[in-house]
Amino acid sequence: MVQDLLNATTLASIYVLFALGMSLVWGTIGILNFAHGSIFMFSAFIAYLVVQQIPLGMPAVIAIAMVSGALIAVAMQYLVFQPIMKKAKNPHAGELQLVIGGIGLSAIPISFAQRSTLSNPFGFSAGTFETQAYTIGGVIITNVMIIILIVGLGLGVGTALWIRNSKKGLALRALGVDPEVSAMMGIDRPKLALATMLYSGALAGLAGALLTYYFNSITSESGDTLLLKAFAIIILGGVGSIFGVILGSFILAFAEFAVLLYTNGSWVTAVSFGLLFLILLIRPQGILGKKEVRRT
Amino acid sequence: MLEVTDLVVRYGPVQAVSDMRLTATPGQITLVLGANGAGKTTTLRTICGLQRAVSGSVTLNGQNILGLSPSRIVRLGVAMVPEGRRVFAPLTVEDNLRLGGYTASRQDNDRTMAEVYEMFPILHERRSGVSGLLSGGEQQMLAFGRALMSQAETILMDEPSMGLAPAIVDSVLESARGIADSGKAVLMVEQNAEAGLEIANDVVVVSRGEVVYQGSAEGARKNPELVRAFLGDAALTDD
Amino acid sequence: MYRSKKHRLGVAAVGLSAVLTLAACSSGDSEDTAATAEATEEVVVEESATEDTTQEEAEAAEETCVLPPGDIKVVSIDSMTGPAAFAGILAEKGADLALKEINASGVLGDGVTMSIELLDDATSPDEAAAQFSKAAKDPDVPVIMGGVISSGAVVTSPIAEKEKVAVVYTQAGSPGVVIGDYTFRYTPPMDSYWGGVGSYIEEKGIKTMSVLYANDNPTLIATAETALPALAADLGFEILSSTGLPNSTQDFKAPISKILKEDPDAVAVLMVGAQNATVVSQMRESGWEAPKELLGFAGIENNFADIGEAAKGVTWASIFHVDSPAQSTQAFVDAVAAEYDGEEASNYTAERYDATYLVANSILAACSTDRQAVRDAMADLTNGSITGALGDVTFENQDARVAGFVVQWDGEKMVVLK
Amino acid sequence: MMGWIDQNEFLIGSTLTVFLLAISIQIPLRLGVISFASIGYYAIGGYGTAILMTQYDVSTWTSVVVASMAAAVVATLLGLIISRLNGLYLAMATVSFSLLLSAIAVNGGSVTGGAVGLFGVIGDITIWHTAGIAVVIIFLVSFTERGKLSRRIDATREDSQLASAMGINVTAYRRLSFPISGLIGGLAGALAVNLKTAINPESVNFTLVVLALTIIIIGGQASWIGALAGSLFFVWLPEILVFVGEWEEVVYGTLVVFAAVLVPGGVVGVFNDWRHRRSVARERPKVALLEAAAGESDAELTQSRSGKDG
Repeated sequence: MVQDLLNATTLASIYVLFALGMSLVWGTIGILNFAHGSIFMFSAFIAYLVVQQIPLGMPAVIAIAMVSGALIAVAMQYLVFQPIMKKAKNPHAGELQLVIGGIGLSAIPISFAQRSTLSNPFGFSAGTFETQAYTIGGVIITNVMIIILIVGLGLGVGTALWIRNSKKGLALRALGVDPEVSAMMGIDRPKLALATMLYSGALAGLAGALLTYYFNSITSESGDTLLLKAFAIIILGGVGSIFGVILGSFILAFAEFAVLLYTNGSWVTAVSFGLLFLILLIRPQGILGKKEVRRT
Repeated sequence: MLEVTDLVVRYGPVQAVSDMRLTATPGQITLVLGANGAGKTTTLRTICGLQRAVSGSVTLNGQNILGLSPSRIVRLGVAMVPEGRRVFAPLTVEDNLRLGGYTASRQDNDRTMAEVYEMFPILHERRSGVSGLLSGGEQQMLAFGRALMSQAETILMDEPSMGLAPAIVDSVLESARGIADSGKAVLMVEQNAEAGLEIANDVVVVSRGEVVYQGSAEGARKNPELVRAFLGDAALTDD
Repeated sequence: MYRSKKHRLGVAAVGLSAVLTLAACSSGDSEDTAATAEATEEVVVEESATEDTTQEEAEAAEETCVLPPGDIKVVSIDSMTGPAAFAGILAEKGADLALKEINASGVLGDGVTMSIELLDDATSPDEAAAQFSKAAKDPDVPVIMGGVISSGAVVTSPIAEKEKVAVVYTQAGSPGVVIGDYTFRYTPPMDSYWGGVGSYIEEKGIKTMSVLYANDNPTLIATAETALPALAADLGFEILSSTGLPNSTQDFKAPISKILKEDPDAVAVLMVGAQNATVVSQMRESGWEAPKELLGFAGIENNFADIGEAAKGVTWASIFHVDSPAQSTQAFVDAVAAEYDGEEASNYTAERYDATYLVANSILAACSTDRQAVRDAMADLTNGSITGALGDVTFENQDARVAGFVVQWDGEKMVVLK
Repeated sequence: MMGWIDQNEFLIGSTLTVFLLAISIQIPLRLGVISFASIGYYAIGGYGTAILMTQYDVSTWTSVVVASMAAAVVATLLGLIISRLNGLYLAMATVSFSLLLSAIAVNGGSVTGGAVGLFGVIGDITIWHTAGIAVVIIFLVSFTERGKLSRRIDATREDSQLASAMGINVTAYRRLSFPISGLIGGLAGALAVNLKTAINPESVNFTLVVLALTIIIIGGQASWIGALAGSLFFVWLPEILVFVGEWEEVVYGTLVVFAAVLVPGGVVGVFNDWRHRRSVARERPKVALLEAAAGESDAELTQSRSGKDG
């Protein structure tokens, strides 16, 4: 039982890492980034390519993935999302345009990685990091799990507190409510958007590297799976709420875990969509979301 | 001092503002009157950088600000109280004020926030409450306070009385007068000509994007027929 | 009619891999097979052996069958991009190699060559169908080779039946693929040979088993839901639980936890792609070590490169192995190594290589590029046993069957257990 | 010509069914409802037809009609229960509705054929029938793109509050869009399963959601011509891109990105903008009046409305 709770918490931390950046970007600068999964995968892929050449340890691999993720995200923002936002006639048209731009973008790295790996799984086995399992009171925990728990929950709570208490965090929340009035307040939206994308990309890279360590290998398509779950998590918790991401991640992870433990498992995909559908019917603003949040 | 000269703004092929001329002077309220669609809001939006102009100039104390980004313009000292107040509804009153002071220093913020609370005690009372739950009048006060927080010397107000109960309109416009009296230059767009003229120093009447009358508010008050003629004319296009 | 070409084929194959000869000669009787098996060892013997059996007939036929000079265009639809590209690209290497051998041998006749127009379905059923229907409506295409994805094959098979053109698939292990006279499959469905691990199960004294399978992959479903229960009934072991998971599952801690509580002797892992590596390594992290067993399925080795040591001891049944004792397989393995820079041959390459020979042999046997004649010849050829890169292959209703090997991952590669 | 049609029957058939699916998404979209439930309707139409034809030996056309009607009924119910939502929230709810149906398809046992799906759906619908149905739907849809109805639809989308003020029953319009969308989406699925003879969960998953969305946005949201242009483009793109071989996906992604950034109105939008500019230039005086009437904050609306008036 303790083991199951620990495992489910680890899964929740993974979800937090992935969904955090996505929620931040959607809830503040209003970009529902369909390419987030691609950034996640491709950052890990770049780290994999480097590790194939030079056997590196975990910190270096994570650093490479984070820098890659940040650069890809910034490039996407600069080349695609920002121009779309600038041109959008109204926020509603812009929203869809951004989604489409993200869809197009996501196809590119996936295709490159597929070509290169022939869709075979890839991982960091060429690196120097070794997974170690420890047994404490009958509960098995690995060093990767410990890192994921600390990093995932730490970054989740840290980001949430930062958004809640810092000046820039306040500015981001304001952007999420009303970009135009935010601009009247002197908030430089394009600059802040670029910074947010950079952070979100770095988080995606971090998640990519840690997940590859945790699962031992991922494939070019791994990001898409998480993307759909992240939608559920973000809406579950409430768009724009970072604590909501943590809550949503836990709910989804524990719900999936319960389904897998107590049923024959085949309905597990339906859990995320079912939860998503249900929450939208009952409480569309999400569990922690505020009703007035403008971005719909 | 804010000066707008020969401003032309278009939405695609539609000319929204043509040859607009305005001035806003410290300590004074310049009232812009005109029917719906006359180009008033567009003018304000252009001044604070939200809308691009085709030609003309907007200067602040002689320095050109036309074409700068909104955030740059706030820093130079022009703040906006937008139409419909548009407070950040899910955020607290205090967070709204802090956002108003986004470009200002911490000391300025602390000082101005105290002043705002003094001016609008109700805001202090509800400072940790969600601003979306304030009444219309309270939200308007918050929008004023938010603009003041930026330390801007010029404040643009877009229809501050819109949607408010008649009883509150007077007190809101009184506050606007108070802001001007504290030395700010106020450029106010109003539909409620009568109430607006009570507090304004100068008045500009626009119709179909053009200035059709310009003069002192006092003069207009003394000769209401004059203004009504223009407003009536402009109002006709509404149908 | 098709028998008449035996002689030509036999002679031509001398300088070649034995596959062509064997495929053509083995029209079903065991004597033929025995003779040709001998033949692979010694070229001279082989030639005479072939002549012995069919000399008269062959000589008579020699005169009658001459394919008109020119290029015979066969269309191949395969997944060269997209998630199934790893299989498609390897498969096409087999087709290319076979084609090169066939054309170099001149076996098709003077001035007759065969070529393959390769169309990429991008792992999309719709694209597969679009290309297939185009090829099927082109009367100049005598026969089609079909792609690796089942979801594409179930759509293209009715087109083949409707347009009356033979199609040979490799992979595409789903039901609904081999549906009539014109559909052939050169990859045995996994559930037909998975039972090969039965001996291993008995040897290890496995009494209880838990199964983890991908519930959205037809092949793996069939293996988990049909082949395994049948095997369990046969050998008398018990399946404690069978957990079907969708391909979106990434973390397997929950089902693993469930299985650990059941404490079976063996766990069968029948997942897709990277999931296998994750399951196996998470099992190991949870302390699943010998004598507890892990069983897998054909092709699982492609996912083990990154977990290496953790997958050591995973055992499964495979239709192909480079260390297979079969002469024909060894000839093929050498040919692949020679052609592709020392590359190790894979099952995908082997299947398509054999399928390409089947196509060429059918055209030769029919002595025509007429669709109906080619399909009839192919039906006749697959009526018996064909020996090739996959070793001895028989067919059940135009669907391949092989005995298979029990193989195991030794930490770096797969090795044959027996 | 006939030879070419014969050879490309599958692609033409795909274009038509994808077009119907796109129309099914476009109808609510024109009212400002971003709904991907059409994928679910498509699944209901497709699976319904396949189940009726292969398991109950119902005739082809009866199956198609019954399955499409079933999709319309489900759509109506869905429209009622998610009527509170709008924007991307509604989009998400409809995506999850569609993917839930896909999960049901996987777990449906012998009824849906599980992961293998259903195959051997051989009916007597030809490409000409499909084309005929598409033409009828184009004919009906084109009615909504002209005159008063078109203006009402545009107003509902661009500014629902203003539309309500103008006396348009926004809720009724939006609610009505669901059964219509459901019927057309179900029809698309029913015809597609007859074309492909098979249906499986993979063919109604998230990829189809993405494809449908890109078709509408790239083609153009405002008119059936946009849906048709998008369908043609995306169904035939792989054919056109054969020469780029393995880089097809990269080229596809890049094209989509370019379209999203450079032509927000879609391919058809570009054409309309050009036509629009010409008509506006001719109608300048009228425009100014209308602009003043509509209020400057709604300049966009004014612009499109005046363009159509002129």
